[in-house]
Amino acid sequence: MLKVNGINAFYGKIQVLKSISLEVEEGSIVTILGANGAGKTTTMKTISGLLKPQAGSIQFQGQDVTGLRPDQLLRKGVALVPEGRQILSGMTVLENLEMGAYHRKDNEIAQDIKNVMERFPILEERQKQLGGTLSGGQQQMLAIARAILSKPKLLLLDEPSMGLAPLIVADIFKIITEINEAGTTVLLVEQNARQALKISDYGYVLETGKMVAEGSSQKLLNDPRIMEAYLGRKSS
Amino acid sequence: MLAELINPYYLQVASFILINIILGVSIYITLSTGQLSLANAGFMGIGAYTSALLTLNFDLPIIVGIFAGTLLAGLFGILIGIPTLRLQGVYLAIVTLGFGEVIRVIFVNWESMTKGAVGLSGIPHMGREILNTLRGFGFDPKILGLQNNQFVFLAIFLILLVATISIITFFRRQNRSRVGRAFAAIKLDEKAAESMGINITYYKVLAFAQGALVAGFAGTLFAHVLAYISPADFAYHRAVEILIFAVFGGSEVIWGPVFGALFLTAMPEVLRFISEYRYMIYGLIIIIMMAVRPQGLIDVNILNWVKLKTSRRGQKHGTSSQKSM
Amino acid sequence: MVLQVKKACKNFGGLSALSDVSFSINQGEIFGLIGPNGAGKTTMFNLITSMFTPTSGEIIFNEDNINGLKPHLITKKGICRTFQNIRLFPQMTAEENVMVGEHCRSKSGVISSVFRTKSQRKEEDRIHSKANELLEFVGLGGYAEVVSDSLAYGQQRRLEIARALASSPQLLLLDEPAAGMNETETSELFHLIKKIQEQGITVLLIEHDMPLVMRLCDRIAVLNFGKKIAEGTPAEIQNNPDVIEAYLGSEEEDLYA
Amino acid sequence: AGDEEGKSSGGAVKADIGVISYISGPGAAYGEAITNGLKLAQEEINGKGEVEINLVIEDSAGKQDQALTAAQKLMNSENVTGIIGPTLSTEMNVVGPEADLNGVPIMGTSTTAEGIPQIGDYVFRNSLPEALAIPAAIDKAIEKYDAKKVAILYGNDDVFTKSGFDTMKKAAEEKGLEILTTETFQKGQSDYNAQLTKIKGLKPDLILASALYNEGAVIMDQARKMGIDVPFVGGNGFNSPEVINIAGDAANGLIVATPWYGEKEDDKVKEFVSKYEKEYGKKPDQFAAQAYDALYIMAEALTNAGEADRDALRDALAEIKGFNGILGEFSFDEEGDVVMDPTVLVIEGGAFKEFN
Amino acid sequence: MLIEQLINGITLGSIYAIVALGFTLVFGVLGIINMAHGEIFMFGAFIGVVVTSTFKGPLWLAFLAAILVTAAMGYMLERFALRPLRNKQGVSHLAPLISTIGVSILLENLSHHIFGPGNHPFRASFAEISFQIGSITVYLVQIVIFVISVLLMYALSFWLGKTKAGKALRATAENLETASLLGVDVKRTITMTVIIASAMGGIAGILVGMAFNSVTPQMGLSIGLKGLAIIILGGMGNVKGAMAGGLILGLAETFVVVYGDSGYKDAIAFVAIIVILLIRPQGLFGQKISA
Ligand SMILES: Nc1ncnc2c1ncn2[C@@H]1O[C@H](COP(=O)(O)OP(=O)(O)OP(=O)(O)O)[C@@H](O)[C@H]1O
Ligand SMILES: Nc1ncnc2c1ncn2[C@@H]1O[C@H](COP(=O)(O)OP(=O)(O)OP(=O)(O)O)[C@@H](O)[C@H]1O
Ligand SMILES: CC(C)C[C@H](N)C(=O)O
Ligand SMILES: [Mg+2]
Ligand SMILES: [Mg+2]
Repeated sequence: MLKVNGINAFYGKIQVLKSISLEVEEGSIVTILGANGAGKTTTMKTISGLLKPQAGSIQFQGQDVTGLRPDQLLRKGVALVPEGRQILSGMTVLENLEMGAYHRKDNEIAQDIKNVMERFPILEERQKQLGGTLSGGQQQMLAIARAILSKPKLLLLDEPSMGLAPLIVADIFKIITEINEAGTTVLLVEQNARQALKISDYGYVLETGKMVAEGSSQKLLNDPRIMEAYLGRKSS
Repeated sequence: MLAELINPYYLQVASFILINIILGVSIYITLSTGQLSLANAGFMGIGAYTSALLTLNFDLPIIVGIFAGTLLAGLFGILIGIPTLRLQGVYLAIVTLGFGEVIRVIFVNWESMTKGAVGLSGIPHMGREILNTLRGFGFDPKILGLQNNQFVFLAIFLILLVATISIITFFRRQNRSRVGRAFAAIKLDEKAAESMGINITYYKVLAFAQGALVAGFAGTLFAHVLAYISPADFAYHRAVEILIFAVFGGSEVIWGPVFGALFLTAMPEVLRFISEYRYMIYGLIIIIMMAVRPQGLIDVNILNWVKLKTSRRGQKHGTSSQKSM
Repeated sequence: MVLQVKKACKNFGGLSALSDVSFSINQGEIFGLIGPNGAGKTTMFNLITSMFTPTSGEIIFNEDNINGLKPHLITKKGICRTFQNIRLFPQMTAEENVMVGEHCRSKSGVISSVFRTKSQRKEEDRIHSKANELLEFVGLGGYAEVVSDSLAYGQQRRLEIARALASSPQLLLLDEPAAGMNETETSELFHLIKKIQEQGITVLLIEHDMPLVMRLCDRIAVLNFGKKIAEGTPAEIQNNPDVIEAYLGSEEEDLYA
Repeated sequence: AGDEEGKSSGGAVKADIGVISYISGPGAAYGEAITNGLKLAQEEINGKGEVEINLVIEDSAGKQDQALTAAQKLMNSENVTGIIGPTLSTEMNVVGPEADLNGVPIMGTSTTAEGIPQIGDYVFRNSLPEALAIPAAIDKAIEKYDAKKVAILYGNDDVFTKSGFDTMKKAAEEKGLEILTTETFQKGQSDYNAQLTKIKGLKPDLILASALYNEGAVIMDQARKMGIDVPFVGGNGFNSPEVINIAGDAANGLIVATPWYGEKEDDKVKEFVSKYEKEYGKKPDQFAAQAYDALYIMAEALTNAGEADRDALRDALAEIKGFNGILGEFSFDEEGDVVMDPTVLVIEGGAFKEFN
Repeated sequence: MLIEQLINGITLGSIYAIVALGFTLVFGVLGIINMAHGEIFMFGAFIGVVVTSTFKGPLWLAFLAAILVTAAMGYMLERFALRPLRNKQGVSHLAPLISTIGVSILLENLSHHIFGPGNHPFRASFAEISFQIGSITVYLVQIVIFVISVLLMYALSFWLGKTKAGKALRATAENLETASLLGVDVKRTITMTVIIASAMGGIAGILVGMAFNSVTPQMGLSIGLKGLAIIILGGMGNVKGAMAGGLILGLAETFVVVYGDSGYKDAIAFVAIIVILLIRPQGLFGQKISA
């Protein structure tokens, strides 16, 4: 479904991505792992159109989408939950959710909003509150809920569990599997490597802008070399 | 020989450039705490009127007028700085612009004191006063081979030059110190700065008052160089012009407003030959400049580059001091 | 007793973010503050550092009531914090960030700075060397000249800690320092906080990373919906049914063993 | 002018005359009229061959500091023999002392405020001061309408209109008029209804308005629309054919005193008007006329001086007596100020007429 | 007399409000104070003069032309003075402000050259239509101005608050990146907004020309400054606030003349905002958004 081919990305003159390639099969969950600053977020930004690659190409459902703007990509079915939430802080929770469905034209929006509110009851309770005044974790939930509402074919999640309480983290992973089962393909960036690999089919490992390993999640989980080098030892 | 080199026209333009540089620095100081104050034209007016009225009505020496005008402007800076502390960004900009307008309207309406829009003329002229004083000691510009007016403008120019250099030195040093770091921290993130133990009230008011002080000082100089002032000199246009100096030149480093003022004051003079179009061109240049170099003419990178070219290493805390310039 | 929070309440309009929360922290301990999202943890930090004024209640630091004191005075008294959503001074270098942290422990003003008095130069030298020591301490030795904006996330978190330490705090408040870190980085963080404790600094920690919290903290308080539902040692907390129900969950228990 | 061109052997006196004019900015219309008048005169004068004048024109944008730098440039870089301008009295207040100090004769053609020639020996003007014009106009109006109560309206943030107001107020007080109210307006304002409504309620016999024609015309228009039909007395800045263009019928009833009357039965005047209209496509106003005469006065002084020398030019200017130009007979008094009788005009049926 | 003054105040206030709406719209979306708005307004007025007085065209044509021209100017403003600054690294937040100031200087001087300096009469027979109610004369233009301002206010607040496009606009205002991630074509949204705001400026220009028979290249500045004061007064980016602020200011200015000293008329706007902001830093109707 998604094919990334040798992309390079820069911030100013600094090259952050060096010929990254990856592939996401329709219906799967794929995880990108890597230490802080490896370039995970940059990869996500490039795929979602926030950043233009200097070289390489991106294909989505067989179409070349390299260099399209984020709104054009969204219309094709690619949605991103950005790192750091990016809530619309001056708009209410409800308006944030409505914006999630901005590009949709069907008439199930109201129903869908109700559904995500059921999933995240706090959002229903706070629907009139300004997004900016939610707690960190509440904002994270809002960001995910908002992306779900855009009904993407491919959902890009950049560290969705960051700042969430343990119970909710477990919830989030459950929700990701549910969304996936309902037919959405997911590309996931996570520090919570073990859990992420547990729910995903395939994984990539990034190191300072280069892809250094890949394989089925099972294989990565069981590869002690990788687990140690990139994910750290399981704490006692 | 000296006499041929000294053309009062160029000295006159240079004097206005220097006054404008001081004005540019005045807005830069307040900006370096992240506060955009457009009240500096008003402060300039307070300085100018105070000094002019004191020297006109009480025959005080110019130097006393300059001192009093500068201080009074600084005092107003504190008075305005405190209540406007709560305002941010555009709100602050517009309120301070409004303050300037109110000052102007007061100058216009307080006729018994200011003669209203007619303005104050016959203000003691700095250069001519110096000439007269020196004459009292038996000095004649001819001794230096100069005409009277050449001497007058040379004197003004030198005084302004010394004043400008002192002011720039003052603030460069301040920038590289604990005070400068506090300013920068407040500019970048006020809440975080406060949490790190910086008394933001104090430093913001300090910066505001310093800006007012410097603008007031420029105002006193303006009054005694032009010998005539009227409320229109301190209106919206002046406020905006000062802001343009800083942003056009680059508001991150002190050299920005300096070069901005230099360039933008000299440009209309250079463009004199196309008089009718020069303000259109002025507008166009501003637009193009912002599109091409929105950070202004001078920024940290340029300064570093210049440093690199001119000095041959051996500097201890290089980047940190360059940055805060 | 370094810090005592007595019946702290904070309302936002009709919403009660904290109600009647009390706890106290002993000299030299690492105290954990945990609870679900929106429980009021960050709000508690904001009350302690006077970013918000409490609706009611008292906060006592070293016997002094610090309610309503200006934030910078609180830092001066010896409390400093980091932020949940990193708030470094982005265009400053790492070193400069830390130097700003030393503000309240130094004193040269405009005049001495401009005239470069002897004491001012001595103070600057001292600030410099202390800043570099601190960068070394948090493991950012080589990054003094790097603009903080272009540091990686984990490094930024550590830089925030260095900056807070620069104010020589007696009590350090850390808001989710491990967020976004992988396990290797988290374990480095663990050692760093331990080292801080060894220097005699008391730590109040907000964190969702349970393994870290449980290993690090001497005592823990749990907030839920703005109320304190438990307080005790890690072992007590882990087995407290209310906490399990509200926060830890039981399904995935094996993960946090 | 350099020595070489000062006196070309036996022939014409060649001189550079500097001009400081308001060419860009809100008052550019004044500067335009002035430079037009000057250029027309220059062409004629140079055509006659007695003197050869080269005009060096600089813009001041109506600002004192720019007027000053322009003056410095003219005096020091261009070495002009004399200067015409600047346009505004404010500018003259700054430039005058400097020219005087440098010994460069300078002549205002539109500066009407008090105290201009008194700045120094080298400062002159040929523009009719408000102090002469306004009382003359008020006198005639009182006489004709038997006015007792007046309202005054003026722009208080402009030097010229404010000083015009000062003169008006003094004149009104001297004539024993009752001043019902004094209202002000500000630059760039387009709505005068509040002030006019207030004035209307007080029922004055006459409205004294110190305004530039741009604002003045609009004021009359709005006044007439709300039913105020008393006459207006205006000052120098109000005096322009443009008032009729802008306000149309509403301009009827404006009384001004002027040095310049374009409909005068005089050959010189007629010739000037027709030439001007041909050249620039509109009727000359007093500013064009005064500038035109000013250059002729300069030329005569240069001829009399016999050389392009600043001091000689000054002395020759001071000697000018009974000069006969399109403004009528003209002399300088000892201070360099104007000696002449203003004509009082009124707008009737869409044209300026002599007011009797 | 009082009623006449009331009408004067409301007319003036309605004009201020329309101008302020344009400011608010651009500020709301871009967070930029568009200093060129006053000059665009001035161009609108001039187009009106050219069509009605120079070409003797009908009034509706004047409106149409003014809307088209000012809309085009809005496009150019966005395209050449604002867009180049967007998404650029190291842009000072003051840059767009200065850039629009540059545009305002350019436009003011340009209009000197195109239309000539000084006052241009706006003669439309429509402007002469009036009613006599007792001793009071009411001009149709005055009513039209008031009605248009109220309509524009309602249209705008409905658009911003209730429609999808309006929400997209607010999202764009908050955060360009996020809005585009949510599928908003931010470039188009921004361009459209600047165009609409400018066209509103054009409408206001013609109305002023008609009501006061006065059009000059300088008219933009003074009204622009008032407009700024009003959006502050009413709370930035707040449509109803802009309307209320405009009316309050118009009435205040009128009544300063009636009961006070007209010399202070110009200062009223600013004295008012200084006082109000010291009491309510977010403006009369503004909401406080804490970070
Ligand atoms: N706006 C920017 N300008 C300059 N450099 C940047 C910028 N954003 C990121 N970088 C640099 O690019 C590199 C990759 O950053 P990126 O955010 O993609 O990492 P990441 O893998 O997502 O890390 P993390 O786990 O901390 O989120 C880092 O070295 C970072 O410092
Ligand atoms: N300025 C505010 N206005 C209104 N409500 C607020 C404000 N700040 C916080 N809240 C609310 O107060 C509650 C507590 O927020 P707080 O940020 O303290 O939570 P937290 O415990 O830190 O959560 P997290 O772990 O998600 O960061 C939340 O419900 C939040 O929505
Ligand atoms: C152009 C004129 C209106 C100038 C005016 N007469 C003055 O003395 O300033
Ligand atoms: Mg990342
Ligand atoms: Mg929190």
